[in-house]
Amino acid sequence: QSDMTIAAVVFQQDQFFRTIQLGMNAAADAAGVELLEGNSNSQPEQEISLIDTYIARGVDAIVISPVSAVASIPALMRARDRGIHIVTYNSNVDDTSIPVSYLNSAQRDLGNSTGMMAAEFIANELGGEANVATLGFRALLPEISADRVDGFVEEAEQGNTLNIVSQQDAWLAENAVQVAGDIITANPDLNIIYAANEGGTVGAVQAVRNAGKEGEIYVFGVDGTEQLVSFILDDDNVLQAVTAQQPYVMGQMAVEAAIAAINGEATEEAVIVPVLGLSRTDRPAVEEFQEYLQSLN
Amino acid sequence: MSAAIQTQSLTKVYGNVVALDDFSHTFEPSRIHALMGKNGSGKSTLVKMLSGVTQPTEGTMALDGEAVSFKSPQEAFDANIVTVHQELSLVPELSVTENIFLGRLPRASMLGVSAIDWRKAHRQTEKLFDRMGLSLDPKATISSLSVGQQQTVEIAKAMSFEPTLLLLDEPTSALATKEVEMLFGLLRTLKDQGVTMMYISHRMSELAEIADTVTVLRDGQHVGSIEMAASSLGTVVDMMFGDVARATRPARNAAIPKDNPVLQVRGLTREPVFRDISFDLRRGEVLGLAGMLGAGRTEVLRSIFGADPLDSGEIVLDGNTIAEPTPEFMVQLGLGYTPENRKEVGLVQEHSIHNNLSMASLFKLAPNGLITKSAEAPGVSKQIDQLHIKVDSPDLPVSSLSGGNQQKVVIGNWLNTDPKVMFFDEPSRGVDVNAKQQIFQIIWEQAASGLSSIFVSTELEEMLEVCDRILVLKEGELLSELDPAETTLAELYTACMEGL
Amino acid sequence: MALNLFRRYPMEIILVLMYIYLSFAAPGFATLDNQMNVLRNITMQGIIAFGMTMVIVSGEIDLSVGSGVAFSGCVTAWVTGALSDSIGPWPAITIGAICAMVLLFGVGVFTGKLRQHFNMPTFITTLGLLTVLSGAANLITGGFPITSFPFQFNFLGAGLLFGVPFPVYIFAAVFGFVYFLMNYTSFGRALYAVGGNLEAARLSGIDVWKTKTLALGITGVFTAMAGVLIASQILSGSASAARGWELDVISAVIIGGTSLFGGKGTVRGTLIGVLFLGIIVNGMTLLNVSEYWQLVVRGLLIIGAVLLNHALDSSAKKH
Amino acid sequence: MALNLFRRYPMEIILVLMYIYLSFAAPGFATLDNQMNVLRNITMQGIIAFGMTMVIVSGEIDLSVGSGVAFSGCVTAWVTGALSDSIGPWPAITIGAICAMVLLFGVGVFTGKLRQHFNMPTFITTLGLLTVLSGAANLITGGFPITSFPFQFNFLGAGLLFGVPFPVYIFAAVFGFVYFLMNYTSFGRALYAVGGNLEAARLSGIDVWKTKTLALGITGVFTAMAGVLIASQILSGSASAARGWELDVISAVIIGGTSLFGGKGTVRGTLIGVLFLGIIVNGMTLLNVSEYWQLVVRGLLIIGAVLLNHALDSSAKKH
Ligand SMILES: Nc1ncnc2c1ncn2[C@@H]1O[C@H](COP(=O)(O)OP(=O)(O)OP(=O)(O)O)[C@@H](O)[C@H]1O
Ligand SMILES: Nc1ncnc2c1ncn2[C@@H]1O[C@H](COP(=O)(O)OP(=O)(O)OP(=O)(O)O)[C@@H](O)[C@H]1O
Ligand SMILES: [Mg+2]
Ligand SMILES: [Mg+2]
Repeated sequence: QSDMTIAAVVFQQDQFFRTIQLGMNAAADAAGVELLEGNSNSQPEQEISLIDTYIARGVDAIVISPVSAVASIPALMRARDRGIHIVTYNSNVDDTSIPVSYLNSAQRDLGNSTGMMAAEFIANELGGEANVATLGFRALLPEISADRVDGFVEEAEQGNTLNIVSQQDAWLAENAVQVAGDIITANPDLNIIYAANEGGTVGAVQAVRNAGKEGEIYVFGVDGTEQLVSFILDDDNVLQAVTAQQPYVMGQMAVEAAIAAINGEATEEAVIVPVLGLSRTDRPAVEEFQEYLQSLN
Repeated sequence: MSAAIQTQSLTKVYGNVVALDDFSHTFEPSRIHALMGKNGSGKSTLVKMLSGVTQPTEGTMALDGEAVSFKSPQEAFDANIVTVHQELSLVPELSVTENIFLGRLPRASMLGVSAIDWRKAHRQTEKLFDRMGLSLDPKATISSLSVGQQQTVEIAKAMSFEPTLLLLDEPTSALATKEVEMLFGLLRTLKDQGVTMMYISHRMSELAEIADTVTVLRDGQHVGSIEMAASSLGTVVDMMFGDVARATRPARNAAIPKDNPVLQVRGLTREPVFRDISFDLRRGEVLGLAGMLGAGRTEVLRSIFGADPLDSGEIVLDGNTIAEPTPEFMVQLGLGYTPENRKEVGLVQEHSIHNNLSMASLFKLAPNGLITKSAEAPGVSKQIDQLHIKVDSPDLPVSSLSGGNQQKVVIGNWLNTDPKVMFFDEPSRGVDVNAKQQIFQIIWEQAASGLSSIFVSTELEEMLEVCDRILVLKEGELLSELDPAETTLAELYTACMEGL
Repeated sequence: MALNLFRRYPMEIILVLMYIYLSFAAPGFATLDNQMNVLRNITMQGIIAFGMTMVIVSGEIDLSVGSGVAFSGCVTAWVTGALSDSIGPWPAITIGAICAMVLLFGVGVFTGKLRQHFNMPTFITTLGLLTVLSGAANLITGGFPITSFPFQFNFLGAGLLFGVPFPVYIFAAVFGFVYFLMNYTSFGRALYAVGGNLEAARLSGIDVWKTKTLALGITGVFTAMAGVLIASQILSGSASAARGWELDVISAVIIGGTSLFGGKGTVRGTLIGVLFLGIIVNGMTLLNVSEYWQLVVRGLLIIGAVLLNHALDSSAKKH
Repeated sequence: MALNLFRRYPMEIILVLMYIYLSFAAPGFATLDNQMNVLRNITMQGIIAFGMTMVIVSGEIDLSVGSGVAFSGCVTAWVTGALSDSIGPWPAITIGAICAMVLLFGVGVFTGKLRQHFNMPTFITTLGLLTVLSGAANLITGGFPITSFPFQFNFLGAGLLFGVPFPVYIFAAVFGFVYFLMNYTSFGRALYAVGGNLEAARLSGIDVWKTKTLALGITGVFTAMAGVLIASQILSGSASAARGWELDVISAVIIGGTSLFGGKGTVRGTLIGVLFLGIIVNGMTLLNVSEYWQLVVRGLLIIGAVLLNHALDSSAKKH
């Protein structure tokens, strides 16, 4: 048992961050350090309050997914100036001198990976031309949302003709069901919906099912959760592919990097946690991933 | 001598109601002018225009010969016109001092900024009370005072403006005899100082005592103005109504059985308001509960009805012994209660006359919870007919009715429950002579057909007029029982004041 | 004449005008499909809004419904997960849904009791419950959506029956039920009386607390129903569902002409309010209006609609 | 005696008890650093809460303050960005902040005018504005935080002066200002009169609409001040700041003993309420209470605190 204390901050309550927290806890338990968990609820001022509280509490390191590349700087700088080691994951601050290490699964890669699978699908199944709608989360996290959506479009366009017919925001499942449903109605000749996060993907799939457009509209998404994996394995042919991040691994590595920094060991400035494309066309890989997920719980 | 107030063709129209129609009159200075008229005749409307609360539709007003028009109450204050309105206008959460000096508390410089000087304010209030002979704590919050005390604060507030014109809209409706006398004393002093006053009241008996002139309105029309010294009350009543059929108390078959009372109350106590109250209400009787303001009459009735908790005591209603009365339960046992302040708690003002007339009988109309408008309709039209409620349509909001008619709706609401026992708490408050007589008539008719009731009024003449028997309550204790037939007004008054 | 009609049915007429405008302007708006879409989308908030109408008419408010929806979805999913293996998915779901309804009925009663015995404003109690229920939902799920439902469960929230989404039938049934309650029962009458003048109602022998408490409890049940429907739509119990719904639901009720001060309002008006909000969202999405402009337009339309109601109300009083 | 003291100062005593408990239980709680922290964290919501006290005492409510904070931060940042190059950063920031204050003052006045002329409940107007201002903030920023501030601007929201965070001075000044307003000016007393009995206040010659409108306007200015402070803390204008604050702020005011129905309340009470909420958040974070339990505990504590106030109030009336 060491006497280190590490604060871990997420900015949202969802499956992705929850899994990261699990990974963090595993790493903290393994090393015998105390882990404090906080959630900034995507709000910069709440993040500041958390960081200041952790400074007062005298933690040794803060592992954080900053709410904003710029708005999060002042408070983190205060922490760093107090000798607290900062590790960022998933999102980063513009001032890259602040974190000792930054781990992510390159947001653009997330979009790119799904985009590549979509490019193949469009070429093979749709004759190289598709009407596409996207669901993002601009109002929540503009930078990341744009990275993923643009990354998707960039790759999917390779060798194909894309008509982007609608770009909307919807990141919670029940909201996405509505928005995607409306988009489907507005665009009877829609082929593809890309959703940039987990909730959006679930909602888009359900909306296609609601509209009875299975086999006409295909969904591509982000995140590898049990539900999404089972959607891919479903034979209704709606969800085609997602790109899984490896949140558990990311959480583990982030805490390990923090411990290393506290111990004065060298850390890597930027670590890319690989993403994993999961596609209907590669069923065995999906099943293998499903088993892995089940082993985590 | 210049005229204090002159009105020229003053007219106020609300929608299609002409509240005041072409009123031209000169009110002479340094006198007390009574304004009389039945409910809805336009008295308050005239006062509201003079005090800047509403603006005339047509016509002009002049003060000491100078034309004035007030766009807000503030402008009227600036012209030294002060009003005690019909509805209490105090802020319950604030102190006596603050209510009196609302909007004009004294200031002092605090660190170079002008700030309210609270000590000075309380001192000013004390001085004012000394002058008026009142003993009230300036720091007490209004909500902790009785209605009567609140009314005196209201009048003190008006005095504090040192008005040249004082408008009093039914200042005595919540006052008992003693306070009324105190008020009249104050008014006479003010008159001697040269203040002109307008005085609205439904209490005819006060006219002779305080008024110099009487101006009578009827349905917005100016019927005439007379010198009080040279005329009689009968003249005024004639002017107000044309001819009023004065209700006469029907000869009661003396045999109100003493045994087998419908309501028995034993040892009722709720400290500190009343204690050890015991009495019987006989079948078919109109029992009076007399007392001075704050004697506890309302409290006793509310406690029996279950509206307020009891400390101890026993209630037997029609053979049922009731341990813990609640309004729901008492209503089902056949008890009804018309509260003293109908505006606040007797009616849902925004709702239709129809709904207000069937509010208390819901449980009766809908034994299994289901109800339709047509199931209520018979009861509604029955009460409108029987009580002669003047309505255009039962679907209009009850707030569109005049005070007397509203009071009848309250009574009708209860009669629809087919009550065995009714409590009438101040049913004649703020109601014109005519409506008053109609309400007494209703009470007698119901008594004749078997309803037993308890009647409370602050006006002792009414107690003598209406009741079969009178109990006197003083400071929460039952003191004596009187037979109205053998009691004079003076005796009843003494009984209430001194406990005989 | 036309003006008079407008004065009597302002929201209805605005709704029709919006329909006409969107039919021309918004691609796909006028299709049967899209209309079904709008209907399906408004069902959940609508069901709650009908209950909320009773609560607001009775002079209270319920700010906890958003979390209530999430909470009951999670409860249902959790119970289903726990019991499915032993008693089969459908009985499990049924028991889960009943649990959720009973729990939220209890929460409503709790709110009513605090109001009765401690004079606690329901605004505050339910504001606190908003947080509590959200926390509880998260504790149940542990942060992960619970995906214990069989695929067929999706029918409840998204299936079609005779070409109409299934939840729309539930929506219609709840509307009919509340309409009946408010117009043909003494409970309904009591709601208006209690909201119009509490003391007058009490002194007329109406059990005012039972009335208010029941309204809150029924709204709890409706909230739970909406939660089950949402769970069925997204085939999981999610603690983040329905965040912020309380404000939408209250907006719909007020747009429908119900007075925030109690004593006045109709469930028919609320239906209009719900449709109004539903069509705005649908129409703006179809028109591909940007997220940000949607916020601005939506807020202004809410203010405008209520303003219109009030302006007409006071002009009616003048004439 | 002790009981009597408790009856008079229930929240104060609870606050003290919480302090004592947390000093022992929560690591780091009792340090000066952490106390400064708590103070800094409550300043922004506190400043708004002081204004909100006036609004609620006057019988109204403002649900738009959360978006108002974000909006004014964005306005300030945008103006600073537009003018910095020509007139230098500090004048630009000053002009930006003034713009934000004037705009939100205007929004408050707008709300008041709708209340006056159309009898629009402020609940609804500000509910609509909540959405409108959030949309407007996003439109200004285009969704991306505006980073036009010089680094030194951070001092305003986060710097230390004599060991105390600078915003705490502003917080104290606003408290003093509102305290003075409410107790020693006719405007302040008019707030109570207007909230306690609108008609009586009107008949006493008080300009009731000016009073309410001014309270709303001042709260707008305070909201803008909080927005500028937040912008300084995060050195940018962000449209997602302060989401949901309206409910926290109102909770603090009500916990402080102000009546939601108007006419009753003190700014001293609100200070206690703000501290109470601030300490709960800080204490639970230090105790490493899980996110989800925090929600549950927080909601229950809010209900409990208000319940206590009400229970004592009614027991006081009985004795
Ligand atoms: N604000 C208003 N809107 C519409 N009608 C009104 C309004 N105020 C008064 N009225 C109507 O104007 C008429 C005169 O009312 P007013 O209050 O002056 O009567 P009053 O003589 O004071 O009666 P009371 O003795 O009952 O107080 C009544 O018919 C009343 O209904
Ligand atoms: N809730 C209460 N707590 C303490 N004292 C009260 C309360 N309610 C009334 N009182 C006091 O009890 C006494 C009796 O009041 P009550 O209202 O019954 O008198 P009343 O004879 O009906 O006179 P009126 O109705 O004309 O004011 C008064 O002194 C009053 O101030
Ligand atoms: Mg009058
Ligand atoms: Mg009385």
